[in-house]
Amino acid sequence: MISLTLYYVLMAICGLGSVVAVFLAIVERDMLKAVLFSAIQSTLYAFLYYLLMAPDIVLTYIPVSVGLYPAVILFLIKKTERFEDVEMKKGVLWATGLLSLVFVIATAAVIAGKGIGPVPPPDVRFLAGWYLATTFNPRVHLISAMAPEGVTSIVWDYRGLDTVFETAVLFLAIIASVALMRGVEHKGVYDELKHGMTLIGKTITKIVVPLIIGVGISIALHGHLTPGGGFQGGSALAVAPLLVLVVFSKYFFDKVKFTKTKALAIRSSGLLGVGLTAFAVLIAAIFLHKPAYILQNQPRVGAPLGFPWKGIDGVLLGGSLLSFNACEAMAVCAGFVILFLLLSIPERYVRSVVVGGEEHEH
Amino acid sequence: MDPVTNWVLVILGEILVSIGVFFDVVAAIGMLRFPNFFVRLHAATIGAIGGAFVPLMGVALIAAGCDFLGKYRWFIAGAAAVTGVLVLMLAPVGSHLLAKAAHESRAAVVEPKVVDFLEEDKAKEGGEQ
Amino acid sequence: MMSLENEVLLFITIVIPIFLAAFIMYIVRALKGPTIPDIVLAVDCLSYDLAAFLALLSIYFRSPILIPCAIVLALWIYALDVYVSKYLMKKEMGE
Amino acid sequence: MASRVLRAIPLAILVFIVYIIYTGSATIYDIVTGIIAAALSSLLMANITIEKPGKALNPVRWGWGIAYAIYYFFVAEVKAHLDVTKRILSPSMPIRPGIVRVPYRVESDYAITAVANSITNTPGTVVVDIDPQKRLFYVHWIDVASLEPEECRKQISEDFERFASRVFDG
Repeated sequence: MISLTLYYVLMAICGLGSVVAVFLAIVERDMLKAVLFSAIQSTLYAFLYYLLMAPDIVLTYIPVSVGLYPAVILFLIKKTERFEDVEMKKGVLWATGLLSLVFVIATAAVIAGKGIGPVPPPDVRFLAGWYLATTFNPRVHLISAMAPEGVTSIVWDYRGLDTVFETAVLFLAIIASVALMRGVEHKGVYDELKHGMTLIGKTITKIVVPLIIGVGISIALHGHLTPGGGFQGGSALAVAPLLVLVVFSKYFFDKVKFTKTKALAIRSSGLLGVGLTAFAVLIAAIFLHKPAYILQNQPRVGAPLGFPWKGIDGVLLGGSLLSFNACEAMAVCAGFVILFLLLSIPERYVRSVVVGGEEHEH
Repeated sequence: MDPVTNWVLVILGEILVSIGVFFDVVAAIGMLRFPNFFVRLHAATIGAIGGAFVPLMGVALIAAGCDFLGKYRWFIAGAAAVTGVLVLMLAPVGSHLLAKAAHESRAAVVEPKVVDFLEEDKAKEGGEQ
Repeated sequence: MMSLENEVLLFITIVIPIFLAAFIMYIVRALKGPTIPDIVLAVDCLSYDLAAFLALLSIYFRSPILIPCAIVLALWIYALDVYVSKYLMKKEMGE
Repeated sequence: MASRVLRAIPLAILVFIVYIIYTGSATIYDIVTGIIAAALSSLLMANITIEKPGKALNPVRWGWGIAYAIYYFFVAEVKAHLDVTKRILSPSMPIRPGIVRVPYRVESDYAITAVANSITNTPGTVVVDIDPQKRLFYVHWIDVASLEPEECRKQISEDFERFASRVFDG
C-alpha cells in the first residue's frame, strides 16, 4: 500500500530532521542561531503532529513554539548576551552527537521490532471509545456534552475543574510578572520615521491586523465545532498586537492610548467570564430552587437545568463551551499582550528603576 | 453541483498544483545553488509565490470540486484561499524586512555583486554628518 | 471512466513525493545556514511549502477539519521574520 | 466618532468576507459572529488603517485593481518566474546581482506598498530598502541590466506604478 509507506517516510524525515536541528541547537554558541534551530524543530514537529491527526495540538504548538517562545527568547537575548562564553569541548560535542545517534537508532530498532507491544493499551481504547460515544450524542443527553469537537468537550466539560485551575496557574504567572515590574512605567513619543520598521512593513501590518483578528475570533468561536478553541484562538489573536508592537514600536501603543492597565482589564474580564460561566447554572438554580452542579453544562440526572445547545436554525452551540472559549480567548490574548508590553520596556530604564529603588531602601 | 463543473474545477486545480510543485522544486534547487543570501531571496520568492500561493489556490479549486468531502469541503476551500492571500501579502514583506535587516546589520554580505548603491549612499550620508 | 475521488487521490499521491523532495532541500539549507538570514529564509520557505502541503494532505486524508493549521503556520512564520529582523536592526525590541 | 464608524465600514466589509470565507459556511450563527468580529476589529483599527473611506468603495478603483491583478498574475509573474527558473536550472548560472536605485512617483502609502510588494513578489527583484525623502527604492536585482535609475525604473516598476497610481492615488 503506497500511502502507508509514504506516511512512514514523511514521519521519518520529520523525526530525523528535528533530531539534527535539536543537536545543532544544543551545540551552537550563538544563541540567536540556537533559537532558529529550535524553530526548525518546532515546524517539523508541528508537521509530525499533523500527520498523527492531532490538529488541536498543532494549533496550540505552532503559536507557542514557533511564535511566542522564540519571541520571548529574542526579547531576553537582546537584554543579555548573545554569545555563550564557554565553548563546548570537541570531545563532548562528538560524544553528544554519537549518543543521540545511538539513541535514535536504538529507538527505531525497538519500534521496528515491535518492542513496545500492542499500542495503544486496551483500557485507553475503552476511555477513547467512551468519549467518542458520548461527546455528541442526543440520545444519551444526560451524559453528553452536545458538541462535536472532542478535545474542547473533554477539556471544558469532562475535566473542566482542572482546566479552570490550569487557566488560573497561567494567569497567576502573569500576575507575578506584573507584580515584579510594578512601578516601571515607560512612555515615549511615537516618531514615525525613527521608530519601528519601514513604511512597507507598517502599511501591510495595518491591513493584516484586522484580518488576523477576524481569523482569531473565528477559530475561538468555532472551537466547539472544529479544531481550535479558546487558547488556540487567543494565541492567534495575540499575533495582531505583537506585530503592532514589533513593527510600529512600543511607543505606538502610547500614541493610541493602549496601556497595560487596559490589557489587564480585558484579561480580568475574560477571567471573570470563565468563572461566571462555571457558576452560571448553579446561580440560576439557586434562584429557581433546583439542584445543580458547579461547571454544569447540559442537564444531568437530578439537575434539570443546562445551557442551550442548539441555535435557531439547528446549528450546534455547545452550551457553556462557546462561552468558555470566547472568554478564554480574551484572557489569553490580553495576557500575552501584557507580557510583551512588559518585556519591551527598554532595559536601561527598567534597571534604573529597579536597582535605584533597592538602593533607596538600604 | 453537477459533475461537469466539479471535473472542471478539479482539473483546473490540479493544473495549478502541478505548476506550484514544479516551481517549489525549482525554488528549493535555487536555495541550494545560489551563492549568497541576497540572491537566495529570489529563489525564496519563487518558493512563496509559485510554490505556495499558486498551489494553495489550486487546493481551493480542487476542494470546491470534491463533492465526496461533503459540505465541509467549503471549509477547506475557504481556508486554503485565505491562507493563499495572506501568503501573497506577507511573504514579500517578510523578505523585504529580512533583506533590510541583513544589509543594515551586515549579517550577510552582498557578494558577488555588480554594484551596491545602497552601501554607497549610506557611506555618503555618513560622511556628510 | 475513473471516478472523481480516485482521480484526485491518485493525483495527490503522485504530487506528495515531489513536495517532499523540495521539503528536504529546504531543510538542508535551513540546517546548513551559513548566516542567520539564510536560516530564517529557509524556515520561511519550508513553512510556506508546508502550508500548501498541509492543505493538500487534508483533502488526501478526507478530513476537512485539519485545514486551520495551514493559516496559523503562515501567520506565525511571518511573525518570526519580523522578530528576527527587528533583533538585527534595532537596539531595543520595543523601539 | 461618526467619522470613525464611517471609516470602519469598508474595513468591516473586508473582515466579514474573510471571516465567512475562512469559516467556509454561512449559517445564522456564522453570520452573527462574523458581524460581531467585523465590527470589533474594524472599530479597533479604523483610524489606523483607513484614511478616506470613499476611496475604498469607489468601483472605478476596483476595476483598475482587477486589471492590475490580471496583468500582474498573468504577465509579470509568469515572465519573471520563467526567467529566474532558467537562471536556476542552467548549469552555468548566469547571474549579475547588485543593488540599484529605482525612483518612484506614486503618492499614497498604499500605492507605495503595492508597488514595492509587486516588485518583491516578482522573482528577480527584491526591495531591500526604501528612502521616503529621496523617493527611492533600493532594489536587489538578479541581473543588473543598467545602472541609470530611470532606465531601471522603466524595466522594473513602471507598469506597476501606472496601475497602482490609478488604484490608490488621487
